[in-house]
Amino acid sequence: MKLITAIIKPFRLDDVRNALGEVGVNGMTVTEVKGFGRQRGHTELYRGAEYVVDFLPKSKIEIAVSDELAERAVEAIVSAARTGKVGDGKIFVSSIEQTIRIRTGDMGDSAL
Amino acid sequence: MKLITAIIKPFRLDDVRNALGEVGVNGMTVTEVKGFGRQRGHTELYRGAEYVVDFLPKSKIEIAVSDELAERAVEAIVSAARTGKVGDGKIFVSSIEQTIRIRTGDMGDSAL
Amino acid sequence: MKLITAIIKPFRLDDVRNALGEVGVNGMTVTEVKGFGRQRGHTELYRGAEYVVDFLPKSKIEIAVSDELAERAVEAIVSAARTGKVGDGKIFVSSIEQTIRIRTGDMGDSAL
Amino acid sequence: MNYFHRLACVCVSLAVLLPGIALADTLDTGDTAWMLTSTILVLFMTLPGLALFYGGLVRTKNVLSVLMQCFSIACMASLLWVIVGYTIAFGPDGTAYMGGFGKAFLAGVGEDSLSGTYPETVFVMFQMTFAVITPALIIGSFAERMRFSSMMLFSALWLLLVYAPVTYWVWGGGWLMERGFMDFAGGSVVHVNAGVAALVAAIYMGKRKGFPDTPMPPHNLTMTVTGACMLWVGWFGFNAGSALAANGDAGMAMLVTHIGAAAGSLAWMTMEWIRFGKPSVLGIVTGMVAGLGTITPASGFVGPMGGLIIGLAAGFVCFWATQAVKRKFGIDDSLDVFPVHGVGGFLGLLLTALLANSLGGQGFLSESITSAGAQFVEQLIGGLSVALWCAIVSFIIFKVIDAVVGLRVTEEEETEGLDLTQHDERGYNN
Amino acid sequence: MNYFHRLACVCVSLAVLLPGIALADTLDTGDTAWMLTSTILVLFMTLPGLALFYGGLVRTKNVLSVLMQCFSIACMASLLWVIVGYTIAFGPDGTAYMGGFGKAFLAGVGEDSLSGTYPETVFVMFQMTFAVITPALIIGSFAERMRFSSMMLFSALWLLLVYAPVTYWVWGGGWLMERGFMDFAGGSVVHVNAGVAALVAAIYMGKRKGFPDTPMPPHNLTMTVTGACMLWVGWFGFNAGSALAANGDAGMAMLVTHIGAAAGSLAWMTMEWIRFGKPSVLGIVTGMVAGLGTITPASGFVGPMGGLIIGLAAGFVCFWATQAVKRKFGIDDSLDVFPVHGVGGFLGLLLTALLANSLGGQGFLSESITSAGAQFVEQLIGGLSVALWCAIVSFIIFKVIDAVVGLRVTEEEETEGLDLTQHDERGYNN
Amino acid sequence: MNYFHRLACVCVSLAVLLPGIALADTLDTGDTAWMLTSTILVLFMTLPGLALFYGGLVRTKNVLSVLMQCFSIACMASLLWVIVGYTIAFGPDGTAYMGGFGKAFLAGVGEDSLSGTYPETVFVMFQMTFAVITPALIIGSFAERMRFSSMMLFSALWLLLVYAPVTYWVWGGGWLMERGFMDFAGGSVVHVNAGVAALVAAIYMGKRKGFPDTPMPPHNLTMTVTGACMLWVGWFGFNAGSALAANGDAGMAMLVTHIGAAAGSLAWMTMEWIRFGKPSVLGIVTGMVAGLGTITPASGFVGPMGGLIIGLAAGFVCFWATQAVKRKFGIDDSLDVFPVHGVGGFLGLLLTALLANSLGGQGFLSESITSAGAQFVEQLIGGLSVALWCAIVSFIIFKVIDAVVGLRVTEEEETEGLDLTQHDERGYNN
Ligand SMILES: Nc1ncnc2c1ncn2[C@@H]1O[C@H](COP(=O)(O)OP(=O)(O)O)[C@@H](O)[C@H]1O
Ligand SMILES: Nc1ncnc2c1ncn2[C@@H]1O[C@H](COP(=O)(O)OP(=O)(O)O)[C@@H](O)[C@H]1O
Ligand SMILES: Nc1ncnc2c1ncn2[C@@H]1O[C@H](COP(=O)(O)OP(=O)(O)O)[C@@H](O)[C@H]1O
Repeated sequence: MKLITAIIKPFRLDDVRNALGEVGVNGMTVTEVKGFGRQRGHTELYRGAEYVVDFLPKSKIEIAVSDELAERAVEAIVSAARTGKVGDGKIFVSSIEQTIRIRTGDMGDSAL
Repeated sequence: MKLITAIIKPFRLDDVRNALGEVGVNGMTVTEVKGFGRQRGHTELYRGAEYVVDFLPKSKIEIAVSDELAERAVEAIVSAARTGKVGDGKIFVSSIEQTIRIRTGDMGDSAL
Repeated sequence: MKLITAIIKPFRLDDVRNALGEVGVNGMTVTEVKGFGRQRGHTELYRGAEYVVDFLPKSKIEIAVSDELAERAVEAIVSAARTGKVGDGKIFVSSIEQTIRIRTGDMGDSAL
Repeated sequence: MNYFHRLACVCVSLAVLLPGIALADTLDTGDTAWMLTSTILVLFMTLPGLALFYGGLVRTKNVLSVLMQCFSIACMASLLWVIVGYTIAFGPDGTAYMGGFGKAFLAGVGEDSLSGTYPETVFVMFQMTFAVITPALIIGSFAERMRFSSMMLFSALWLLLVYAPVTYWVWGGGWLMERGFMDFAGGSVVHVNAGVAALVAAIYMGKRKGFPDTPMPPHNLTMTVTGACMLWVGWFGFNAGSALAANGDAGMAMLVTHIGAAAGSLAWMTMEWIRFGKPSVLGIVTGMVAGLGTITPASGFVGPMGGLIIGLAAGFVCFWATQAVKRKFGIDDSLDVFPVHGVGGFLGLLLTALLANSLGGQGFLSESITSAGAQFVEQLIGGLSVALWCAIVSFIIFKVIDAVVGLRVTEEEETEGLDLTQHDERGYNN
Repeated sequence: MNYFHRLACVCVSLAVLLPGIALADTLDTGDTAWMLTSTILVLFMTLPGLALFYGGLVRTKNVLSVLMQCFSIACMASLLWVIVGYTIAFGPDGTAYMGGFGKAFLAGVGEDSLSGTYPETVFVMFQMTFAVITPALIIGSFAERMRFSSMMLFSALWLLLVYAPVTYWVWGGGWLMERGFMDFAGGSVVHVNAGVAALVAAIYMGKRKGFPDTPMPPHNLTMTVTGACMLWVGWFGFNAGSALAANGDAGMAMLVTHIGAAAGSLAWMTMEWIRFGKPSVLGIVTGMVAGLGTITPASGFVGPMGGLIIGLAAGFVCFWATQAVKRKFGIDDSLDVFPVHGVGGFLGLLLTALLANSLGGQGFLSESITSAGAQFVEQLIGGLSVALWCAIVSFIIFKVIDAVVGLRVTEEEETEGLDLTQHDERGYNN
Repeated sequence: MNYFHRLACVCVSLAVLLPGIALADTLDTGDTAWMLTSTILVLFMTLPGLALFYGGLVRTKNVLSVLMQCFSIACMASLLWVIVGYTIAFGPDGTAYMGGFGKAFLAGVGEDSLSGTYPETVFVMFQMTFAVITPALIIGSFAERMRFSSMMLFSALWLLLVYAPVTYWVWGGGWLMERGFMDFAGGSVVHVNAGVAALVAAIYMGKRKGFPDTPMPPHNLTMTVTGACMLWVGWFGFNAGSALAANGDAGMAMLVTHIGAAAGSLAWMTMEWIRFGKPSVLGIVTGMVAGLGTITPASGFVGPMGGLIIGLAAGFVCFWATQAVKRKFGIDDSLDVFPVHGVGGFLGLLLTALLANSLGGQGFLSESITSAGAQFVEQLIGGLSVALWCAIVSFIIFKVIDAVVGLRVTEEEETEGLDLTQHDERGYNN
């Protein structure tokens, strides 16, 4: 099994979820994170005190998928999250050794 | 070493922490996340505008443990987090190559 | 490629970001998390009801780096995040199989 | 002075209803205390009342823009009122359609000038607070997508071209007042006016990106409820203050206003409970605003049972109107200004005619009108005239600003939010 | 008219204390202005004051339910007051235990009706705001676990069966008033009443799931402090408004009320500092509420030094009571309504007897009672009678509702929170 | 009684400006109603107004400490005022520099004592609210780093050694009042006083850890805007209440106060727009406070156009001063108390001299001063004397406290935040 971690622009989240649903991924876990990268942050001004905010709000999506599904899932994310502008984010793929569904104790692919 | 990632129902967090303590896991990192899966979300209504909220609040627990402890830790989580209702969550196990304790520079199992 | 996950004290975040920048890491993703470990929490008192809060606010930094850079990145984090007091946090290193830059579709090290 | 002459007419007809209260040309400290307090209450309705009510309803990324709009309108409208608004609305020697310019820059308004039994300075201020809240109400319809500078321009022009003249028509001695149109505290001047401008704005500006598919839930309902409560308490300044004295008229206005608010709230709550299965706090406070907006024109004329009927009617009708505007017509009047204020205000104008001389109501304002039917026609004429003038002029103002500087932020700015793109700041920092 | 007769008795005895203020049958604009203002202030105490005070103390998932309960009680109690509550409490031709029904639906309360020197409409409204806040206070004890519909039922029945009759006993001309029981602004009517009902509710409903092991810290103390401050400023309407005139009595009531609040705050802060090592903001504002609740019955009778003593006593005693209820008795009175309001109100009733005619106090209300000891006994009788009636009737109401429709949400609903399960909405959307 | 003698002088000179208002020794219910209301409004400015205004500006970890400081100062200053502050400021038989001790513990202040046309109890309370807000204003400068106990000590000593005597100088019959120094509602007593103490505090305490490199953005600007709005509405009690009657003077004070606030807001907004490209909500509300602080000393003397000029000047000058203190001098006056209140208050004192007898202003307070130039000199003398006394005594107080118990929290406590380290509680729990 693979763990796909995608950092995306928050307003693309619904599209990504739908795209993943279409390729058969029906579970995911989302975290609100702050990202730092090439995309320029913004400047905030409070009574003349200037703060450069480099960290931008991003959504991190984590999905565990079977090995077969991994590639299609990545493609779905890329196409749904892409705006073409800097800051669209990254996808990291790593492997998971075991998965357990807490409710049933199911293990492996059937736990997904 | 293993990294155990568990997505659980937030109100089970204290029980899971206690159960882990009993098997000897005394460190963990918790993130508030939103989960999407089989469990049905709810509907919110604002002046007649209806929003279906599919993402449910979950707690994500991450624990790094030595290989020997991994199995017992997973069992502890499963038994403490289980309510038997849909949405109880998942556990993912993957391997960590290295662990460092920042304060001391300790590495490996002794850093846990 | 490696995924370096560091749990640090929140007020060291800016220093860690700068230190990472100096060794050539220019992208990272940060999550606000709650940590449980050796560091003692605090007690909160509300009208005589006493709550021991064991979970302390921490920042989790995730950076994907090429294998070569990994060691230097870890060192940079350690030296910038260390205060020498309990609770400075941990670093976990694991391997990533694939990285994709959503904007361009670039893969591997060039996606970082 | 023409204006005082006209005001006197009102006073006389009111005096009939208030035996035992002598008309005085000297300052009464009790009336002055109450009018000072009422003025403060109405300002409190906008700052922070309305600002919070609206601010809680938008998304986090736009909350400051809403507060900023309410606040800057309050400042700008205040200065415009001093400079020329007051004299357009209440200036001496006016025509049937607007006041004369004799009080521009408050010329002649000194420490000793009286307006009835209290200082004219206080009358200027009291009316100013109405001139502040009315354009501020409108912003709810185009929230989350208008450029700040265009919003300022619109509000300034609207105040001078719509609000001030209409005030003159209804309260300053203009043609509607002469005909016997009854609007005690602003059903037409404030609510129909703001509601219609809001509808025009919503249609002209178009929908927010994502409406109605993307959920845009209120980011902080506790803020909205707080604002709603402040509107409620402040509204006593609005309605009971419109008695312009601390007397039985003010007391009855307070009572019926309160009953209207409570009844509107419970009616809306009931509708939600029946229709959606659960009552909501956003629903009940919206019903409250509907009840208050609807009782406003009637608040000096009807009795307690009249207030009850008006409140209940407000809850039912405005609930239905809100559903309709959003679902049937698909108009993105973001914070439902038209169905609540426009529809409510109009409903109140009509019900005033029906309830003013029954169920303990105080009878008719104008002696020339003697039947509820005739008054009903006057109310229709008045309400429609205000709505029409407001719609046309608002449309023209939007058209002109759009052509000259543009109304709407770019799509990217809308996505990022107005707080950062218009004001370089954010509401909340972790 | 019986009621006016009885009111006159009070006025006469008050008049003894206020030489130089003539009793008048005509409207006084100053008194009217102050009573209009006081009414608004007391409504402000509930909406948004109490709603925010309580709302901040619960967990995020229940914040709207608390706001909703305060708001809907305010609406419902207002209408019930108009329909029948007012006449039970102040109606003409009553017995020793309740008023007559002559003023049901406010029959005969017109624009010209006076209550002393100000409109009766304002008296109706002023008393209505007390009828609003008292049931709203109770909800703090069963917060986070009661069904919304049952809460509405309970509040309605309690208002009519407990609040309105007790008001008649104490202020409307009933048996306690006849005996010379002293309660200036509601120590018994409001605070003992609400506190005792809260205790009954907490015991009857049982603990929240997880109490006392699971931490249930206030989700937003800034909201609680904001509400507390609003309670403080609004309380001047409550106490100084209970002078029913803008005179020296109102002034002294304001002064001692303020001193009581400040002293209660500092006393509680000191106790925390000594006992726990650090003073907290939740502590100081709780002390403030205790000080205010305790000074309430005494606020028209004692002098500044009496206010100081009462405030300090309130801080110490209610601090101790709060610890005891929670720790010793293990009762989950969620927001500490009983130890603060019940205990504080009762303490204030007793201290009134001791301090009314010493340290600059204004002496005794009733001429038939001439010693502090005798008055103390009257205060005990009054306080206990109210507590007993309230306890018994509240218990019966709970019993009946529980049997008919059930009181408590399911365990699952409690876990998910009342906001979503009762109202389909959430307080905050990131 | 010396004090009444002196007060009478003021009244007489005011009476010249207010023909038709007879001076009375009997209670006027209208004046009483207004003074009760004004008192409540000024308390509302501190609780919750200022508390929220300041609370929103600090970081999350310190929000409760700010609320706690405002709240506990309010309580402590109230009791100190009753005990000895009032008699220092307004006691009979005083010297040129402080009042006599005849009114310690409010001796002789009974229900019937009058202060002009309203109860002396209300005068005590009205002045108390000023004694509450002034030390509370100061805390903005040392926010986020002072120990709670030291803050309490400082505030208590400062109240008695600086605030109370200065009040006597300016309003109680002291040497500045005798010279003809004009400060209607507290430009010197409140704003210069608080501003200078704030500057001394900021310099003495040193910068917050990380200033100015680490961003310390306001944690919740909606809270700040809410507080700002409450300050605005409450300020009418401050300024129009300072007329001490519900009359034309109060009306004009309300009008010019409002104009000053609106003009200050728009001026600051304009400066930001020009200088930084975007107007901000924090900017506009800061301009409002600057406008209000600056109009305060002038609010009973100038006319509407004077108010406009003062408001605009306030916005421009205080904007510039805020930049300067922070950027040029690198002083960490955390919430900009000195540049807004100190500079604004002083500016207002000077402009009072220039605008009091022009543009519809009401002329000079003192008959012995007949030219704007001479008055300008008096204003300079008065303003500088207050600033000097305040600076010296504040410095000594800090020095002493620092030596005896220490002023600042440890570095670790500063990092963790004052809420947890000083009060064992947190503002928000998820
Ligand atoms: N090396 C990295 N490790 C972890 N996260 C990264 C890394 N680089 C970028 N990110 C995340 O991806 C987001 C987008 O990256 P950025 O460089 O701004 O744009 P792009 O992905 O279009 O090149 C960042 O905000 C950050 O959250
Ligand atoms: N494939 C997945 N990848 C990552 N997280 C998942 C995945 N499937 C489910 N989850 C997480 O687990 C939670 C529970 O899953 P759900 O399908 O609702 O119930 P259950 O685990 O009982 O089958 C989800 O809310 C989500 O956070
Ligand atoms: N086994 C673990 N797995 C995951 N996170 C851990 C683990 N142990 C500690 N942590 C994280 O590291 C933080 C610091 O650990 P702690 O034991 O308090 O201090 P130190 O790292 O100095 O020994 C914790 O708050 C927690 O977030």
